Amino acid sequence: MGKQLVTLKLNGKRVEKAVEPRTLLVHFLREDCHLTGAHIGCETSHCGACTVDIDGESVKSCTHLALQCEGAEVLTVEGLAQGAVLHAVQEGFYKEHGLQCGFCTPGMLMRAYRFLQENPNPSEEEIRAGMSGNLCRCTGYQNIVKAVQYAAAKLQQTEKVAA
Amino acid sequence: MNAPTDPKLLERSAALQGLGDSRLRKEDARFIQGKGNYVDDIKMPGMLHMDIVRSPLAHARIKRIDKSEALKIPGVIAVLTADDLKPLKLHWMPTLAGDVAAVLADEKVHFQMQEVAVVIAEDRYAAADGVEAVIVEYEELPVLIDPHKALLPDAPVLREDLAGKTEGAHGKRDHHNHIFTWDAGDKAAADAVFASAPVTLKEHIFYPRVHPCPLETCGCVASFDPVRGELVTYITSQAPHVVRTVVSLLSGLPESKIRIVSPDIGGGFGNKVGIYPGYVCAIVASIVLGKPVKWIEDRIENISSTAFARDYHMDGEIAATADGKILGLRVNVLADHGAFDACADPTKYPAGMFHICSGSYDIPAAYCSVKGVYTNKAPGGVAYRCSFRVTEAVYVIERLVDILAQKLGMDKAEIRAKNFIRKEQFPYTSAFGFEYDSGDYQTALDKVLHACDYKGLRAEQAQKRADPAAKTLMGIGLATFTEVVGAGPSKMCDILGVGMFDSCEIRIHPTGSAIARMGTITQGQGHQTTYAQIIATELGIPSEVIQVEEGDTSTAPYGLGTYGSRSTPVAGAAIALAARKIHAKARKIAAHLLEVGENDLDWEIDRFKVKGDDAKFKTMKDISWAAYNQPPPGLEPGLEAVHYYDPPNFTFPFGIYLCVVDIDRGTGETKVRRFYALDDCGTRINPMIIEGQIHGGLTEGYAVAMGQQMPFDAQGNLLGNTLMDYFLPTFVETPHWETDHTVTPSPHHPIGAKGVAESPHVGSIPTFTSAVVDAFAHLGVKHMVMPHSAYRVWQQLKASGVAL
Amino acid sequence: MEVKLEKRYPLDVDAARAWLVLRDVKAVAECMPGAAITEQVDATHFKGSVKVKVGPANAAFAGDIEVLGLDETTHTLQLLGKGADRGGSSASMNLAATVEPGDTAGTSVLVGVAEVVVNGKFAQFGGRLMVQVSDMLLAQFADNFRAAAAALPGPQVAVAPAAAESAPAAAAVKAAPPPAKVNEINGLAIMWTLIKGWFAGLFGKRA
Amino acid sequence: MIPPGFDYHAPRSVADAIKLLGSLGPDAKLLAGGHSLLPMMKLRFAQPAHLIDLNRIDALRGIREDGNTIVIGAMTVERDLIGSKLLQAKLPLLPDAARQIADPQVRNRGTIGGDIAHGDPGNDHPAISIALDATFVLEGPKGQRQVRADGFFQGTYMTDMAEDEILVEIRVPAFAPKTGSAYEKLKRKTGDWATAAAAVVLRIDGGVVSHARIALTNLAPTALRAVDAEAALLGKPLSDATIQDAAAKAMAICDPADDLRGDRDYKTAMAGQMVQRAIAKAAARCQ
Repeated sequence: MGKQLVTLKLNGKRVEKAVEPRTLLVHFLREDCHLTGAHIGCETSHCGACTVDIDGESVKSCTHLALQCEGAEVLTVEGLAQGAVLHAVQEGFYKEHGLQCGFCTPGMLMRAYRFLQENPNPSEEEIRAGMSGNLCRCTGYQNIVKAVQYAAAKLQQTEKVAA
Repeated sequence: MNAPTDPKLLERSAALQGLGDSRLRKEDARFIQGKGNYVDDIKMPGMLHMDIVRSPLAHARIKRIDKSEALKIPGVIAVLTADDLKPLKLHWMPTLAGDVAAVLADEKVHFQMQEVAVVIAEDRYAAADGVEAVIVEYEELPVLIDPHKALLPDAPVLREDLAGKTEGAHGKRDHHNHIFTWDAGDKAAADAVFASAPVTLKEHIFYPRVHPCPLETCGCVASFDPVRGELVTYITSQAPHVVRTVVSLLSGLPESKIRIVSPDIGGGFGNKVGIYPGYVCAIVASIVLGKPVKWIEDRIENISSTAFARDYHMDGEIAATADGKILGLRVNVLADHGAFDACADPTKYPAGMFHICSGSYDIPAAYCSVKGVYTNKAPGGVAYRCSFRVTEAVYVIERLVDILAQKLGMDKAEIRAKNFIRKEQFPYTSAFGFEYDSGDYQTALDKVLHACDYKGLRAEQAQKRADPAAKTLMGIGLATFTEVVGAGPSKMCDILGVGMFDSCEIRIHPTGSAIARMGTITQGQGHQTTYAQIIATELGIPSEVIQVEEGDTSTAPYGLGTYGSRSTPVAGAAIALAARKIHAKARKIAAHLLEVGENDLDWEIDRFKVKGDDAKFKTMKDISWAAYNQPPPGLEPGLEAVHYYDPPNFTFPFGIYLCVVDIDRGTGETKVRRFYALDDCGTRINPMIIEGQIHGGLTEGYAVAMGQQMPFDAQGNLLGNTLMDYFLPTFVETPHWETDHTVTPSPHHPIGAKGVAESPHVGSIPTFTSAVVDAFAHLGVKHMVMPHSAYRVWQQLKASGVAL
Repeated sequence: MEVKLEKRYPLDVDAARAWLVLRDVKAVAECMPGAAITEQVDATHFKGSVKVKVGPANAAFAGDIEVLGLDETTHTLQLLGKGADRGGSSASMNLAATVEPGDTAGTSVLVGVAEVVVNGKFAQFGGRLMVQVSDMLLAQFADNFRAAAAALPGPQVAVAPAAAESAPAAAAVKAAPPPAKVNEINGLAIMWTLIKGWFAGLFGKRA
Repeated sequence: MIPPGFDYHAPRSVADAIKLLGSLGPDAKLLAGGHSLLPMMKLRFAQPAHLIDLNRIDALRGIREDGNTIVIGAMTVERDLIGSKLLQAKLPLLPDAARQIADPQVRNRGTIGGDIAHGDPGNDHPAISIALDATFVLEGPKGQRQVRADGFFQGTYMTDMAEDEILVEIRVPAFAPKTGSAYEKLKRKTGDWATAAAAVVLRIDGGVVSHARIALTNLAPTALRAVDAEAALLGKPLSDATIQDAAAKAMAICDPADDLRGDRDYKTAMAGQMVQRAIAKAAARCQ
């Protein structure tokens, strides 16, 4: 049960590390790569606080092995902003008071980021369904829905401007 | 303070982002970029990891613990058991409730998942392997789960360590499983009322055991420096200063050598008030090994072993006139405290503020009695998003009032209006002796009934009830509750002998920015944003340049922490008063600079100006500089103040909540069609944050009312301790919330604020029950036991003969 | 977590032979999937172990078995088995097993009444599966038991020769080698299909 | 919650996976989406010495048409079932039901094959497969064999799949015209297993039910096919009475375990409710 090498692209940078096969992705990110944005909330894939983006899909990193990311592109909350410019979902959470203790926030942001690419113009019901893999104990979700709506509007505007 | 109307003044005032401004949160920048600093994010050189061996059994004698296999695992450094802690006298620790609790099980285990041994290893994977390799042999003992059986003569003896102790922290113990009996009110007066009242009723009202379940579990990183003899501990604590005092008392280290830091906290809700064995073991391990030791609970451990809430078995009685005027109240409670009494209440109040159970009503005679017993369950009994035992109290009175209305054939709004403490009665002293500071319940009730078209709802309900083919049952719930928060006056409230004041230290820097340090600790409430707003309004310094720091015992003044909605009522007052000390000095400096007398100055938003001459003024920025540069003769330089605030009274926020539900007659599922929450928390510091707090509290209330429970089987196995079973509603289940408010400031609070975050939890739970029961009221149902899961509600549908 | 089970397993061997197996605790234990007697302490006390494998999950218990009673007239065995895994999760079974004569000659019924108590993580997380898993374990037990009984030599003097003759030739007497004992309860699907197949026909639901 | 140590293998082909499975023996477990197996390992209920990750085998993914049969690779994730235009057109029950499984992130990893092969009575695809008359293609050292969904599930965590086999494909006949379907699932919250669920496929020709498949989730040690309930509908026009009759017949075969979701009575009653609702919904979709 020796260590195995895993090579991946993490927030745009190539990372290569030797890990125990049983290393969970969330521990790999937090312990080996020092990216502590993804949090551990339930450990049974119910809370979504550990959500990251792997090859364009939202994944709960507590139930995923680091070795399964061989060759993958992984994006975490730390890679969401472009330099000093916040991503629209980050801005939305800030502007609409979509967070309180902040513990669920990185997972929420990563899910919202991907969800809005899957569904750029969602209804409230679609947002609630699309975000239903992420738990929050503080906000009651209502402002997170608004935050996602804010980000959706902003992203669409940006697209229009670009076009 | 009168709001200015001049546009220029308005502009200046708005620039401060002071009281009443929906200022965006200062703390968000780090959280939205993954740069929060929670305990598990902390790494230290050479840090070791601790994991805990726990009891699979609820009651058993430990026959043997074999560490040898565990110690063979690569990376495992040490395994500690109670025997290792004994020489240090650390195998037991005092609880906040005057009892003792085992740090590591000493010869026997008292509840499932109790801490039996700890494994310290180089990483958390090795520690987990070590835990699995520790072999523990048990001899099973008879298990006591039902608190109603705790005081039977032949009930199993749980606490052998208390053998022969007939006196507990709260008086006489008359049975080996008896902890205390505590009462309040006037029993004779209440009994007399009940003996002669035209109408009396009695109902057993059970408030199940639940868990606060913040998304971040508990944990710590303890780091003892053997050279300096100093201990630093990062910890998930809602009360770091109290932790420091306890650690000092336990370890013998002086408080000056101990630094406790609560960094970012991922939600607390009462779960992070207690001092847990894991913390103590990590600290001991760090002291013994001379290296930093991290311990982080997993979710199962969190739900199973760290503080639960509620578990009150209440017998409520109400006496009234035939037309619904309440004459008397009696409540008898059997409280299941688990294996150790580790409730976090003010010392003199083993049932917290349960005697707020006369609610918003003018009840002439009242009495309550609470009996605490031991069972083979985890200790706790914390205030889960409420002030101490206030949720239980509000639940019992709101249920009883509903049941009384039903018995008398009265409307539940009407009976409440009839019994409200009237506006002109404030300050009002209740039969239990609380002095309610302020309130205007009728105005608030009218507002809600109007906003929801209560009459229309009742008409719709009548129509639905007349239709036998209707697929749903419609219920309307109402609660008109009053909380008691802001513990508390130190003449009444202390924790381990330390009065429940709170504190603030403010320093104004020469260039006019400021730092404030507090004895509280935010867990999502947004203190860094709101506290600054208080200072901004008091001192005319823009919120943006006011830094708020909390949670570090080495820098912050001593405070009792954040729970029981005490931050705004107590710490918020400390801030205002510290700011006023600075304000007074600033006035002296301004007078000196402007060469006028102090009385010749007017304060205006952010400056002192000479009366009658708008052109002559000094802003706070000017004054700050001068404080360090040219203070008036005889006045010491600098501009800072500390204030320790000991409140003269509690504050009494209130609310009126209305809820409409539709119950599926086929499945028992309850759909919340509408929830309208009007809160009155006095002066509103940041409406955006208040609304957010209310959404969150309502959602936690929904979770408790509709699904949360900690079911034990007869052997004491806790069933349902993962997030698969323990109900945390998602986006999909959570209802849409409507919020509203009235403002009735607290007369004794410096800025009139009362505290808000817990009201929605306290108030919503009886509202949900009221609504669910109301759906069955026409079928003669008076009360239903929480949680109102689809399964439970279906059983009622079946029993009432209306299941499809 | 406590489950009460009442089971009736028809056996295609006569009651006398079935009782020979049942009265031998070692033989009974051998029939339990994954179980073994590791030590006989005295006439009525044994030490043993059980390995249970259900799908991807494993458990290993070690413990004590005590024979509480052995009634030759009613053909009833009463025993108490108690065990724990390394972490101390425990399981116990209080079992009363009786061999009753069957409806037809050469057959019998194994009747078991058991109270099973499970503590620890198996009760906490496996609760929803407990009855189902117990059912599976006992069904495999019955099958092994049947095989063990069938492996014994047939009755020297047939209890009811006439009946025996009228029974289908292969029913009771054929001393075919028993099928291999299932040593661990596992996903051996074919075995399960066999058990389930005729079992489902005889019984609708769990008692 | 940390899983015990194991060796990790990521074969690129089914043949390699089968070879590994054969050589590593019963200590090896197949890793599909991992959302059942990894939590069991974290709880240390499962302690495999080897994990064979099937996620690198491209051949196991994808949805295609083979004549009138829809062929779904066993490692196709729920999300792809939901998004598949082919399934939406030819087997709408699958996207409809998959949407009700777990949550979006889990559906990105959770596979149809894993859900079927795990044999947990709480999983949804077993009943759905039965209702769809699906056939499973299993591949082992001796080659492939095909088994019908109806009969594949034998007990809690027990299926007709041998330890050296891998589920490679799910083959489902496309819906004939005038077929409607529905999956009705009662659950406590998102992410939960069903308290009770029913999958129904119906065809109504000339006002009369000409084809009916009814299967139940989490109401017995395995998914159940409610044959009598189907018979109660066949050859008759749908009415409240026939639907009720079918529901009663479905309830009669339920053998659920008591748990926090409810007791036997409740779950059995909910089976009836879900069957009624699914029939009504499916009937409305028969076009």
